[in-house]
Amino acid sequence: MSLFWSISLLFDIALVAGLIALALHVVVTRDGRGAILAFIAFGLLLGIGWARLASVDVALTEAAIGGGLTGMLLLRAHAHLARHAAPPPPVAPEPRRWLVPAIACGLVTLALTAVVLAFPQPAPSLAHQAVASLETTGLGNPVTAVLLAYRAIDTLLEKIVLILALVGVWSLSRDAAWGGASQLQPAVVPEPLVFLARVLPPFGVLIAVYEVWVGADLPGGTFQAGTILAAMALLVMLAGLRPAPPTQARALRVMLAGGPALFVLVGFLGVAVAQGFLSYPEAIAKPLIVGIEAALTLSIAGTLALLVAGPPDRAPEP
Amino acid sequence: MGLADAFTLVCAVAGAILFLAGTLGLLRFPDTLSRLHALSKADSLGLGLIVLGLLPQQASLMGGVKLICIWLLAQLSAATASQLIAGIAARRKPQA
Amino acid sequence: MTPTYAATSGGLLLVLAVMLPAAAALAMLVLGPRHTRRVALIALALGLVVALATGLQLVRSGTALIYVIGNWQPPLGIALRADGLSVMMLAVTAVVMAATGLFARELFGLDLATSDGRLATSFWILLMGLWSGLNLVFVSQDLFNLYVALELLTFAAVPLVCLDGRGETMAAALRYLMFALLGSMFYLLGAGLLYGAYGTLDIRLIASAGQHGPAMAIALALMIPGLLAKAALFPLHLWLPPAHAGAPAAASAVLSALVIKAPVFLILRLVVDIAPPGAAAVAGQVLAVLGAASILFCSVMALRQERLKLMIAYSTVAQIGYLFIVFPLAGVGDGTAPWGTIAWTGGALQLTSHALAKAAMFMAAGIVAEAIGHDRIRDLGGFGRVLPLTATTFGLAGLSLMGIPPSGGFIAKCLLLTAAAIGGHLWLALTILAGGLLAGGYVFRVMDRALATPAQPLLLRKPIPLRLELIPLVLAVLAVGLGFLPLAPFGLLQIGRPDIALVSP
Amino acid sequence: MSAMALTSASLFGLCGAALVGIGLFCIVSHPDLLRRIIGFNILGAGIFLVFGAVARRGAAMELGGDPVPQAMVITGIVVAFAATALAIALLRRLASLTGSATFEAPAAPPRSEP
Repeated sequence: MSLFWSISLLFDIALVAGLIALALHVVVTRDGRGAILAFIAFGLLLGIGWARLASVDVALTEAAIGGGLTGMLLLRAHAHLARHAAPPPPVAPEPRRWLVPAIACGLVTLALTAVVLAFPQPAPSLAHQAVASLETTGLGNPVTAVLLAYRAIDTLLEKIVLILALVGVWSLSRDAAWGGASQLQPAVVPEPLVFLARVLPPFGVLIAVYEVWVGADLPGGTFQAGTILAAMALLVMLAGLRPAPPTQARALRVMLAGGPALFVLVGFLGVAVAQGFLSYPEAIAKPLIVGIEAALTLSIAGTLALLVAGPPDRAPEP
Repeated sequence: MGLADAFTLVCAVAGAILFLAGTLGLLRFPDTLSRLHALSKADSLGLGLIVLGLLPQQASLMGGVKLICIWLLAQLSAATASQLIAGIAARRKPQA
Repeated sequence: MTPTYAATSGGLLLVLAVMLPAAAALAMLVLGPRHTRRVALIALALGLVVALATGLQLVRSGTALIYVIGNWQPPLGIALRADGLSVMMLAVTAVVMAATGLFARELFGLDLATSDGRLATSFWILLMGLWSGLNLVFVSQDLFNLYVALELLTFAAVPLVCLDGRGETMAAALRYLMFALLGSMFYLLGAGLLYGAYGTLDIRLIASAGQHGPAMAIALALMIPGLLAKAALFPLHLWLPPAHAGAPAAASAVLSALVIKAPVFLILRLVVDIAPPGAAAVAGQVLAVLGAASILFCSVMALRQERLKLMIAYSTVAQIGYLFIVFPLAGVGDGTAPWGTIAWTGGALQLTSHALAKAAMFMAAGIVAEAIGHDRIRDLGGFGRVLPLTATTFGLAGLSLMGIPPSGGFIAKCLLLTAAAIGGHLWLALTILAGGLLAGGYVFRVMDRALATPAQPLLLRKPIPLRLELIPLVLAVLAVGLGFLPLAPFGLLQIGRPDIALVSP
Repeated sequence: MSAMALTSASLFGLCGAALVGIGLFCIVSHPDLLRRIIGFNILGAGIFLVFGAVARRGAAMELGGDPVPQAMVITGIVVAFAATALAIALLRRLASLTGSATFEAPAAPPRSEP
């Protein structure tokens, strides 16, 4: 037992050291692209960290979003800035410039360390209550129950946040391009990418459906599935197999708003037939929740993919 | 420790060593193509060994199928990524 | 086990206040640009009715409204609760939102070609997002739910700043986004520490916990500065003037009048409702010093601005300062009930009258820029002759900012001054007086231009319809009218305070 | 097992504290705005790890951790991604319009005329 103990502790220490080293590398390196690559590696490593913390739901989300989609956003932004902006002036590394911030940030870390080490023992936890109430929701995965039942309003409003972010990104287009589509396809599409974009999406869709389905009882769910679908959509658009949809298309907008709209409707249905807003009738709680998750998955997939695609830059066809 | 556990241990350790070798190659080899070669060879073989080693540990058939799917998908993405990187390296070479 | 919260009748109104604008935003997305404005105006009308009904319900029952979402009791679930102060905020928000909506309809209507274009359509959707977030900030009892509310505000407010699509406003919006995100992250970090220490994020449950460890102090030390960055209190105000001055007039009105009040409201809840007395007293002192510095420094900055909108934006930072000197004046943290003091009433009145006056002022500035084509104060000589109603609006709103009788701002500052004199806070009394003088300086500078006789008469670039000028005028008259109001309605502020459950757990 | 979970939770909590400091330093001191945006993501990762430590400490009822903070982290990761996307869209537009990707460039005072 003690051998297993020390090996797993050693593994955790190595993981933490790797995370901190990568983060430091991001801060100190002069190479902008190197910093982004280090950050992507950081995201993947962090995914493993979440698995070590026994939060498989979070691990899936972090690996997909933190390592994948964010990395793609950053790399595209880096390429754009290299074309359109003057390189930032090199800053002389005078201690005057970084000493005070470094000390301040160090103090924040110290204070946090003190709090983390002084957390009460035994730790307070809502695990008991979350499990005890699972029966009413018909779910088996307590994280999904928190997201879609106990704290459903957080999830619902967070969907609105995503939509607002997308509206905000769209509002950054030129007036002429507003309502049009964004251009994702590079001038020359490498052949292997086209191959991948033909082969991978069916598997991606299958995995996404599977994630939504098992998410009710096992780790997985609407966020993870939505991210996978978004990645598939981006792959297809990058390879030029399908152009990005114009943002004024009605079908696209219905898909984006559909998930949260259904969520709101079911929420108010609860006022009439259950115990209030966002309360589900016990008999049909599980099918309702899985239905909302399915609609949300499509909305999330669309929103995330379009957030990566950025503001439209081609004028809409009349 | 049963036979299955021993098999797992041997395969996983061998896989991990291959990963280590691949990483060393990535760090030490001089040019993009040979780095790529080391990395993709070692990684696909390493992952294959680890998946193979984990197969006897699965309680259900479904678990085994999932593991093999993971290996296949990783193969697919690794192969594509290698091709893409090699393509870029080939295009850059003449200019350098 | 008795439930933490007992839902009251009318609690569903709080859900409506949050969800109605959110649903409207979704409807706008689906229906497309052509119907956006109509959906917005319907939502504004309904939202006004909801706010009115909430107020009536509160007065009739005399207790705070409570709703438990999905009937999941905290700590597992989330409760909404609106006491007198929250309901006042809901009402002010609804009034300013409705006025902004009408103003924007007229302003965007000036140019039919763009009235369903990028700027107008994005504006309406983002406005609804703002409203939903604001209402949630005023009614939520859960610290993480409040984080989501703050993010709703951030994501709706930042794109509003750069709707005109120029480089300078992009920089202003990006800077705003960075300050706002940093603020949210500090807030979230504090919330995480509190969850680790108390196993809940419900405000009532945390407040009724018996013992407080280091987590509480550190969490407050992270959350309050984070919120200060969002509230733009000196010295974290640098992002505000370019952002608020760069936004379209209708957007500046909501940003200045309402959006920065949300973090102020949250700070108030943290200090008054959660912090243990000792920490609350320290926090109150620090906040008052920063508030006083804000009043003095940013009033001087406002005096030195050459552009009207920048001047108004600096004035916002200065006026926000008054809200922070309320903490020691109301005796927060010394064991008494702050909501019974005259300083508390004065603070609430300052909040209301500033919201109305500042919205009116930004709209007036928007009309000036639209009609004359620029807002350089030096070259505005005689604008009072061509835009008499707008100049009147500016003057009336200015009365309230300066604190000259009769106006809401006068009563507010008078109450604060009295509280400072009674409590022996000489330096705060002097700050209030100096702030009033400085405000007089920057308002008169503009009024002097309005009434001046220019060498050559100002020409209007385009005709301004009467209705457009009337909307800010009504707001300014309301701000002044608050001064005639008997203070009785402010007894409303004491409804639901103290939270009874806290006194007898 | 529980003692091990506790040690591991504290370890990742401390890692979170360190990442918060590093991310914060990147945000306040780095002149390159893209790097600052990465700094926000590192800061966010640190905050989420503090939540993760809190969740892991709350392991009970055969669950590996308290599901409530875990769910909050999932919400938080998605919001952080949306923030990154908005920030990058703003930065790209800023670069297209002004040819600069920093605040340090002498910015002309904003004018209100359209």
